[in-house]
Amino acid sequence: MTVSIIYAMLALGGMGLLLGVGLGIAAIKFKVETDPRLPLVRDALPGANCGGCGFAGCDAFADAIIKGEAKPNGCPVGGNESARKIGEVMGISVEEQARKCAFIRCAGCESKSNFRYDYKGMTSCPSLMQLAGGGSKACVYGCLGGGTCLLQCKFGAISMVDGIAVIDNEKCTACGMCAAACPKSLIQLVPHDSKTRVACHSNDAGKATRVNCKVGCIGCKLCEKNCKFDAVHVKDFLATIDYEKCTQCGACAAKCPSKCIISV
Amino acid sequence: MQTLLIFMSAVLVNNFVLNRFLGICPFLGVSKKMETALGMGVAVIFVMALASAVTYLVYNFILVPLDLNYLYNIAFILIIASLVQLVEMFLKKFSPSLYQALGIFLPLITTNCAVLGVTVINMESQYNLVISVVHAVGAAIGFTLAIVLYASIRERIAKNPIPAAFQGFPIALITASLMSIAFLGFSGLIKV
Amino acid sequence: MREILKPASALLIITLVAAVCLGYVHAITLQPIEAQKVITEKNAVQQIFGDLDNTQPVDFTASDSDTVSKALACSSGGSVVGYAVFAAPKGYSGSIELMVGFDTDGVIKGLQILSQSETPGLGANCVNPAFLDQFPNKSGVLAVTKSSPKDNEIQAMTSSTITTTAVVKGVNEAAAFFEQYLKGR
Amino acid sequence: MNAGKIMRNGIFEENPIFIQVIGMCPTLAVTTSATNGVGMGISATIVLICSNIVISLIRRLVPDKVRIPCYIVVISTFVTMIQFLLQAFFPALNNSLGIFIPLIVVNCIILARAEAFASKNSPAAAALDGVAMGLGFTLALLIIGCIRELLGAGSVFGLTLLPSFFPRTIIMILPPGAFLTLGLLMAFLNVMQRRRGVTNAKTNQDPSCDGCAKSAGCADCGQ
Repeated sequence: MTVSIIYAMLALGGMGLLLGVGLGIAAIKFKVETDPRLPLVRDALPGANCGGCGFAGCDAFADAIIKGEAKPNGCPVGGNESARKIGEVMGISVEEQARKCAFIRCAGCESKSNFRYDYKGMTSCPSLMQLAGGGSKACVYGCLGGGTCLLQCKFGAISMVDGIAVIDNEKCTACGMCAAACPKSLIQLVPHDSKTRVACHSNDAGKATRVNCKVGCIGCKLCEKNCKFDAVHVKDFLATIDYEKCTQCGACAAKCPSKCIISV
Repeated sequence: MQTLLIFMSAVLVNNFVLNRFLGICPFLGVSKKMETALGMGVAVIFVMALASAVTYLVYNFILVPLDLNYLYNIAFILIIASLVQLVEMFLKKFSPSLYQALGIFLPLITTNCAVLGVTVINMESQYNLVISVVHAVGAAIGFTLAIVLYASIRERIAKNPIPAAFQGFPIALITASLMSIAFLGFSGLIKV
Repeated sequence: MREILKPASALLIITLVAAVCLGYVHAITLQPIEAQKVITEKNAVQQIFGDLDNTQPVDFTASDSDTVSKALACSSGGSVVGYAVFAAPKGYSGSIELMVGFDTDGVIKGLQILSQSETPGLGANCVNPAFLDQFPNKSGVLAVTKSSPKDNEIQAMTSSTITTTAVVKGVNEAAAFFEQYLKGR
Repeated sequence: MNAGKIMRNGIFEENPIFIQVIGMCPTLAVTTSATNGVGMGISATIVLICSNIVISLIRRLVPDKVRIPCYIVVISTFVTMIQFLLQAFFPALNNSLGIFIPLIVVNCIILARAEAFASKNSPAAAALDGVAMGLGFTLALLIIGCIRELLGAGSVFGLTLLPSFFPRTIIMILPPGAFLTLGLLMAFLNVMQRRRGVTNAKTNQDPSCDGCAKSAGCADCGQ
């Protein structure tokens, strides 16, 4: 009886010892020297792992900051407050970074735009894109109202109003998840305090846009003529605002015949 | 020919996750994104192949000669746990992003029923060294196939409107049941 | 160096303690498990042949079939009434130990499952009489069908054909063994 | 944590099956009938209690590097010992519970509870947590077992309830049925929780941090 117990002890004990030593050696050989500042930088970040900074998550971004591959103010969600904290931890000066927010360049809600056909069924933007003509809306560039951006937004800043998505300026932390998810790439990060914005993204000719949508940009260039600061330019029948030059005077919005330039 | 049959049956017919019910915890947990699912699959292939080789040697050259067959359970699980710990340290050192993505589910590979299951089945079916490694790799590829397919479906689900009560695990489980029905279709394929 | 010693010694101690516990428990339970095995075998034989006065093992050279492990000649009232052949085919998740009772001219009198580790609820149903009662009064090579069984066929259990085929393979090998060694004894 | 909290934790707040979603392998494989479910639940509870106590006893001696191998050796020793004792001295019990014991070794709940709870609390609390988690596990298995057996074989605990003309959906006994039953049960739980005002986030959107096996070093929970 005792012989089999001794054999058992030898076999199991031997294995235990061997593996224990192996793990001990491996722990030393594979030691990952973690930078002491990493947890500090990591705590300064909001931790939403949203990917707005372009890295796989807050840890990857913190790692990149420590290695100097990324600027501390790269986190749109944390904004200046986390950039300042990281600056203290890293002991480097951090220049202020203007707060941004996302904006959907389409105001063609159901009451204001025409539809080629009436569609009832799966309502997610990627599936709506598969429909004939890229969606049931007459305007090919317009927002389909599928709500995929709404599902992606972790901060509850997006809501559906009369069939299209609308972003709440205050709640939006400019993490960029909605911009990545939108199949029509309508969503653009604009300065938070910019009041006048072009709520259209259509490159169709004026005549076609007028048929498709009551609030579409028809490329009449009135805004460009009336802007004293050369901030508005029309290219391919679509007005775009240069937010550095724009002084929010609102002259273009007043002149726009189809009320396409809105003031938030 | 026999080894090919065993390999194919491990991958498709009695697929370890959808048919033999082994390795469900990581299957449900890690399959939110495709890269992590693939990373998990590769880690499981590596651990299973190594584990089945080592356990075969230990069983036939240490336990059987000393007439300690009853210790197979504890010996196998000790080896698997240490192997997984080694893989964990290896990943932490050489690919931190994958380690970050797998995170919690690496220790769960240790208790992963699939890894221990394959070693016990190899022992019970008295496969020799080559066949047991082939069977293990087949089982691991079956696991990876299932988890990657599953992850691709779950990524699409995240983009579509799901009733509130079903979000998260309920819809994931229902998807898994549909996939399991699909894999049932393979059951008549090979008579092993 | 100390850092290697600490984990190694901890693992060593724990595995040693585990080895001692397991070794001891295994040692004290070895006899009772053997005894249990004999009891289940006797019950199985008793169930098929009714009470017998004695059963002596049949000596035979290692037959070609790897599943047949041993055979008993059962006699009551002085004459041999039948033979109990033990086989252990490989099932879905482990081997299935079964015992087939033949009368003197090779017709199956009964089948008993001694031990199995099939999936509970599916393969494990092979111990139920509903499946076992299909075997008595059949002889020759049996086959498995999913539909209504003819005389030499066994109805497969729902969704566990692998277990059914394994049991039928064991029975066929026992029958072949019977033909080869026990016929006309 | 006081006793009431642990008990409620084990059965409702952090039920291992419905909330933490661990221990899936035996759950889906075994619950083909209510008796199997209860059998598995009881044998798992016994092992869980013993291993929780021993692990919380040795929690300070074990260095962190070999934490998982040591715990797993303890669990596996218990399982093998119980298997032998059952085979030798309790043949009747062995016939009903015997086939479940090897399945317990691959049960994630035991290591998860050992890591998450037993390695941080006193033996008494760990034992109580073992009882609570065991009960939660058995309860969940019982519910799933009843549903699957009722729909699959028209009976519960072996007593046929459904009249014979009612069709038996064999798929419920097969693996797909297991996934489906669990998924629908969890959805039903979400509806119930939603009525009581607990949002989805707490229930089973992601494995809750304090219940999960390695919450210390995990990025999601950020502890």
